[in-house]
Amino acid sequence: MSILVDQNSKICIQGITGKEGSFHTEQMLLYGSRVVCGVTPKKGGSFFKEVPVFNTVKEAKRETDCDVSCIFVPAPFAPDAILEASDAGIRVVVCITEGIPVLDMVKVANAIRGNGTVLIGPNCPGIISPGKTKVGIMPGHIHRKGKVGVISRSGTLTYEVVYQLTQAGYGQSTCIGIGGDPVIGTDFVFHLKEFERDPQTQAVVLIGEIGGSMEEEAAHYVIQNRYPKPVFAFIAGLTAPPDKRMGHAGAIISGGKGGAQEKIQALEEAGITVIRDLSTLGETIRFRLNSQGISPDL
Amino acid sequence: MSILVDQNSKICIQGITGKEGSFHTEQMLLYGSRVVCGVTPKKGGSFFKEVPVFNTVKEAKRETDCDVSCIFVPAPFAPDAILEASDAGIRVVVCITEGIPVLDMVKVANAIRGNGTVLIGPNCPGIISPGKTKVGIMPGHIHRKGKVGVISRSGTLTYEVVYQLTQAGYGQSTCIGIGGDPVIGTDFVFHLKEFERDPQTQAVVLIGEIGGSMEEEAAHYVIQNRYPKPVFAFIAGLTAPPDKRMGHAGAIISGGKGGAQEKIQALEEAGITVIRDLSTLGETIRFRLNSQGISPDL
Amino acid sequence: MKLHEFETKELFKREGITVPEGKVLESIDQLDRILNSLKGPPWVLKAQVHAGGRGKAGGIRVAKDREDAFKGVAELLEKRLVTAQTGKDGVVIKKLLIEEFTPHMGEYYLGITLDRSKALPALILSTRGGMEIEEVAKEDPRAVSKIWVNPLWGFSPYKAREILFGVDPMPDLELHPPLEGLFRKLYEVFWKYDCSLVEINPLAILEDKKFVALDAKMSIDDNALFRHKEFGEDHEGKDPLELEAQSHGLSYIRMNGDVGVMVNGAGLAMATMDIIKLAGREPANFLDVGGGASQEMVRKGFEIILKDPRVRTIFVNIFGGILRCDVLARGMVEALSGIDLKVPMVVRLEGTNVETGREILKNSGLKFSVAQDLKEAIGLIRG
Amino acid sequence: MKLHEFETKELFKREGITVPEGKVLESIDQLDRILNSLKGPPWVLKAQVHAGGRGKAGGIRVAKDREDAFKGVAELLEKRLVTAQTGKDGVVIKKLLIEEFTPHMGEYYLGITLDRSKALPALILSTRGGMEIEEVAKEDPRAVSKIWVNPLWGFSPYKAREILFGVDPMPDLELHPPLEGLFRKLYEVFWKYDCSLVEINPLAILEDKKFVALDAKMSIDDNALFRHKEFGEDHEGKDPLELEAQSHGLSYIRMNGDVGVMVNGAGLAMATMDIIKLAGREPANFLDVGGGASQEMVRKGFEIILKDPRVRTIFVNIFGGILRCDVLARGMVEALSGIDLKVPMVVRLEGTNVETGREILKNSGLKFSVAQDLKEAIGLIRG
Repeated sequence: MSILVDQNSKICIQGITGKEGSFHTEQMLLYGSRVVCGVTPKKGGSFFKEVPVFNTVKEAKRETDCDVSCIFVPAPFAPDAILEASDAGIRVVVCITEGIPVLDMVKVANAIRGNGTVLIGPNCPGIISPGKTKVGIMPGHIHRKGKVGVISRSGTLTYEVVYQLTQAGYGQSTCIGIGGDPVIGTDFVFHLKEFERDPQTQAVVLIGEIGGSMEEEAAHYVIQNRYPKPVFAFIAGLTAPPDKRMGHAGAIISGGKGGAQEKIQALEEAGITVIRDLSTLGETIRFRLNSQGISPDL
Repeated sequence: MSILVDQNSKICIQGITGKEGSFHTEQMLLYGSRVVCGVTPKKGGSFFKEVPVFNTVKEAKRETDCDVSCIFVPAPFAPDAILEASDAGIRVVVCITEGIPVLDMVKVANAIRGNGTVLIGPNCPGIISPGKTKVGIMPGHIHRKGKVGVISRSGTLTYEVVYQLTQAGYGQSTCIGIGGDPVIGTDFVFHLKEFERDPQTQAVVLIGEIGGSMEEEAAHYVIQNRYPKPVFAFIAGLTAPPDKRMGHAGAIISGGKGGAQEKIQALEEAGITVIRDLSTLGETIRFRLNSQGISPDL
Repeated sequence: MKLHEFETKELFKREGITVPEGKVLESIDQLDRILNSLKGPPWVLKAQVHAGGRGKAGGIRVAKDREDAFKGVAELLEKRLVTAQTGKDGVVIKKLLIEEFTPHMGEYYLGITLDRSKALPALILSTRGGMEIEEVAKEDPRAVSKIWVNPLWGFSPYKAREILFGVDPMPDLELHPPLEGLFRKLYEVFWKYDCSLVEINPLAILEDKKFVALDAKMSIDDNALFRHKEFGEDHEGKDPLELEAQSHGLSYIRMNGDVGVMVNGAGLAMATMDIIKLAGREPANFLDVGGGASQEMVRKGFEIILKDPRVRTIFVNIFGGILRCDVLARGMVEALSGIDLKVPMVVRLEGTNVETGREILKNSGLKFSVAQDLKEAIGLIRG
Repeated sequence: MKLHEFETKELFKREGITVPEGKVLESIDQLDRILNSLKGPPWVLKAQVHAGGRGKAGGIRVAKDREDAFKGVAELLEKRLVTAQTGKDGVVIKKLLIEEFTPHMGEYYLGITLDRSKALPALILSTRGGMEIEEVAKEDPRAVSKIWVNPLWGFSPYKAREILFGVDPMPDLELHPPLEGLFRKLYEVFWKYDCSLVEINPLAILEDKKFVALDAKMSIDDNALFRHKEFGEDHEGKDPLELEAQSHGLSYIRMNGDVGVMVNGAGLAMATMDIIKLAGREPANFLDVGGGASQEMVRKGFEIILKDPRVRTIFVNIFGGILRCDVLARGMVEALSGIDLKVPMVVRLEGTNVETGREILKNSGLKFSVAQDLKEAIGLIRG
C-alpha cells in the first residue's frame, strides 16, 4: 500500500514537450513511473520517448485511461490546465508550477471542490511512493520504500528530511509535497487521514513552515481523533522576521499570525514530537520509533 | 414515512410579508405545517401571525434551526433567495416563483450542486405530505394521506390527478410539483429514487408534459433498475403544436424534440402504464392497483 | 422571442462579430438608394420571416445586376412565403435584407444553445456549415463537435481546445485563435442577452482567413425580457387575439378547431385540449388564465374567446387552487352579462370555494351546462 | 507589493470610490502651490511610508493654517519615522500626502482580505472605524461583521444583507444601499487588481450620508504583478542588495547576523537560518537560489553575499534536486575564482550529482571546509 499513487497509477504529463516537462518525464520514466501519455496543444499525434502526446486531457483520458496528471505548464496557463484535468475526470492532479496568482487558485480550488479531484500543489515537488512510482521532480534515489509517511509544505527541505530518514534506516510509504503557496489543493489534515487508513504507513512526519494555520489544524485533528500512529513535525522559519515573504508565497508571518513558535506549541500540545534541530531529525525519529517497537526497514 | 418533508419539517418562508407569501403562510399554518420563521429584509424583529421574521436566512436558521424553506420572492430576486437558502444550509428549498430567467437558474443550479440542497422548482406548486405538512400553494383539502407518490411538472393538473386519486380511494404519501420551467432543481428520476426507499409509498404517478427529456430519462431509470413499485404516467400536450410555448416556459417542442408521442412510447416501453384519457385516470389506477393487491386507503 | 436575421446581425456588429454590409427594405422605393450605398452587384436579397427553410422555399436570392434586384424584390416583398415550417398558409414577407455578396472558400456552423437536462450551455461547431446541424449530426457525426461550459467556471481556454481539436476535419491551426475568439464572443452574447439560442450558419471563411457571419439567429428567453428593454416587442406575423391576450398577461395560442377553451394552469390547459381531441373535437385555442388569475383576467379571457368567430362550443375547466372558484365565477358573470351567448357552454368547476362559485353561476341566469367531473364534461362537449 | 496610501487613493478615485482631494509632495517648494489648489485650511499632512502605526508615531498632522502646514512639512519630510512596525531605525519619509480636511459624523472600517484556510475572500465591516480591526475583534466582537464570498457565486445581494444586518449597532437602513455599493466596488477592485488586502479605515460618514475613504490600504499579490503593468516597481526604503537580488530572480532578505547563507529552496533556507541560530550564530541573510537555479544565478548569489561587508562566515547548504550539485559547484567556482576570500566558508552538498560537484570544488583550488551532513556543518560554523 501507500497513498494517492502507486505502481498502477497511469500518469499524464501536461506540458510534456516543454523544457521542465520533458526533463522530468524522462526522470519519472527512469524511476519506473507509468507515464502513459502527455498533453501539449497542437502537438497531438506526436510522441515523446514513446509516450503518445494528445491535444487535450479529455482525449488523453479517453485513449489511455490515465488517472493521475502532473502539470508543468507556465504560471499564466496552469490554472486552466488544472481545470482541464479535473473536468476530464483525473483523480489526482499534481501541479508543480510555481508563481500562480493566488486569486486564480482561489477560483480553481472552489471550482474543483466536489468534483472528485485531489489537487496537490501548486508550487510543490509532487508525490512519490518509493519503489512504486514518482509523480514530480524530487530526486528519486534518496528515497527508500518503507513505513514513514511524509507530508511537507516544502521542496528541498523534504529531500533533506527524507535523506535523513533513509540514512536512519527508515524508508517512506509516500512523500507528498503539498506546496508552498497560500492556497493549495490539500492540507496536512487531508493526508493525515489518508495515512491513518494506509496499513503500510506506521508513522507520519509533517514538515511545516511559517504562514497560515495548517499546522495548528493538524494539531487539532491529531488531538481530536486520538491519531493512532506516531506523528513527528519540523517547522521551518523560527528565526524569520514578520511581514517578509520567505521565498514561498505562503511563508509569511502577517498580522502577528502564522509564527513558528505558536505552531510548535500547538503541535506539542497535541502530543506530536517536534524536532527543533534539523540536523538531528533522522536520529531522533529512529530513537523514538525504535523505542515504540517500530523497527527500521531492512 | 413520506419523502422530503413531514410533520417534523421546520419551515422558513422567504418573502413572508409579501402578498403571496403572507396568504400562503396562513394557508400552510391552517393545514398544520410547522412554519417556524419567515425572512423579509428590513422587517427582522417583527412577527407575522406569531411567526418571527428575520432579515436573513442565516439568522433565521441560527435562531430556529429551520430545515425547509419556501420562496415567494419576485422573479428578479428569487435566484438570490435560492442561493441564500442553500448557503445557509437549508436542506429542502421550494421555489414557487414563476418567470425566473432561465440562465439565472442555470447559474443557480450549478452553484448549489454539491452543496447538499434539494431545490424544488422554480415555478412549482411545492410539496405536500398529506396529513403531515404542506410546503407550497396547493389546495390542501383535496389531498388525503395514503400510499401513492405523485411527481409532476404541473400545478392545477396535479390537483386534478390528486383529486381523482382521492375520489378513487387512494391517498398520497407525498406529492411534489417539480416545476414547469426548462431548468429546475430536480427531475423525475431523483424523486423516483426517493419513493423507492419510502415504505409508505406503494405506487408512483408521473405527470409529465411536452418539452425536455425528463420523461424519457425516467423511463430509462425504471427499466434499468427494474423499479420495484408500479408506476403510472400521464403526459399533457399530445395536441400541442411545435415551437409554441404552452404556458410553461419548459413546455415547448423544439427542433422536433420533446413531443408527447415519443415520451409516451418511451414510458410504455419501460412497462409504465400511460393513461391517455385524463378523465379516466382515477378509475384506471384504482383498477390496476386493486388487481395488484394494493388496496385503497381507508 | 426570436430576433430577425437583420436584428441579430445589427447586434453582432455592435458586439464585434463581422457580418456582410446590408440594409433592410420595407418598400421597393427604397431599393435604388440601398443599392447605391452597397458594393455590388451581385447582391443578396433575404426574406425576413420567423421560419426556417427560407432558402429552399425561395426566400433568399442572389441578384446579379440591378434589374435582377428589382425583379427579386418585386417577387418577394408582401408575398407569402411557404416553407417547411410555416404551414400551408405561409407567412407574408414584410421586410427584405439587401446585402453585399461575400465570396468565400469555406463554411462552418457555430452555435450555442441551452442543454436543459444538464442545465448547461452547449457550444457546437460543425465543419459542414450551411446545413441543418441536426442533419449533419445524423449523417456525419465526426463533423460536429459539442462541449458544455459550466457557467461558474467560465469559458476557460481548454474548452476552446476541446471543441476545436474535437472536430474532424480539424480546422487549420492558424484558424484556432480566431475561432476561439469568435466562440468567446458568442458565449458573451449568449449570456449578455439571455439567449436560449445563438447561431451562425453559415460562417464564411474568406480567402484571407477572416470570418463573416452570413446568417445569424438569436432567440431571447421571454422570462428575461424585463431586463432587455433594447428588444422592442415584435408583433409581426402574430395573431391579433394572441397579441391582445398577451397584453393582459394571458397565455393564449390559436389552434385550428372550434371548441373555445378556458383553463387555469398550463398543464391542465394542455391536458384539456388533449381531452377535447379524444372526444372527437378540436380546440380553437389554448388559454391559460394562470394559477392565480384575477376576476379581471378571467373576464378578459372570456372576451377573447368570444371574439373568435370559429368557436362553436365553450369549455371552461377550472381547478381552483390559488384561483378561487368564486373569483372565476364572478369574472365569468361580468364578461357574459348582457351578451346573448349563441354557442353552448360547458363548465366544470372544482377545488377551492367550489360551492360559492357554483352558487354564483347558478344565480347568474347564464346559460350553460354543469359537469361534475371531466368525464361528464367530455360527454357534454361530444354533444 | 504594498501600495502607498496616495497610490491606493488615486486608484480608488478612478474606480469611483470617493477620497479627499489631495496632492503628493516630495519637496517643501511644492507646498505653496499645493495649498493654493486645495480647499482649506485646515489641511491634513500624511507621511507616505509602508508601515502601520503612522498616526501614533506622529506621521499624520492636521495643519490649522499655512504657517502650521509649512512647519509640519519641515518636521516630517526627509525625517525618520519610527513606528511600532518599523524597528528602531525607522523609515525615511520621502513623500507627504497633503489633503483637504473632511468633517464627518462617524467612522466605519471596510476591508477585504484572503482567508487562506477557506480559500475564500473575507469581507469585513466594523462600526468602529479608525481602530485596528484585530483590536476591535478582541474588545467588541459584535461591532465586527465578517462574511466569506464564493468567487464562483459572486457577491450576490444576500451577502450584502448578511454583512450589514450582522453588525451591532446596525447601520441605519438608509445607509445599506450605499454601503452595499461600496462593498461591491471594493470586491471588484480586490479581483481586478489581484489584491491580497484592500482596506478603508476609517471610512468617513458625512453629514449628508455620503462616504469618503479617509485612509486606504492595498496589497497586490506579487505572483500576479506580471499582469498588472500599471503598478511600477517600488524601490522605496528597500535594501540595495535585496533589489539587486530581486532583479536576478533571487529571493534574498537581509538579516542582522554575520553568517552569509546560500541555500536552494525556501523551506531549506529557512531551516538553515534556524540551525545557524541554534549553533549560536546569526544569519546575515536569507538567500534562496531556487529549486532550479542556473549556474549564472548561483554566481550572482555569491556576488551578493560577498558584497555584504558584515559577513564573517559563509555557509552553502545545497540539496541537489532539480538544481544539480555540479551546476552549483561550477557557479561557485566562477564567482570565487580570482577573489581572495577572507572569511571561512562551509560547504555542505548533497543530492543529485553530488560526486561530480564535490570533485569540481576539490579541483578548484578554492578554500573551504566540506561538511558531510548538517550536523558536521553546524559544528564547523560554530567554529
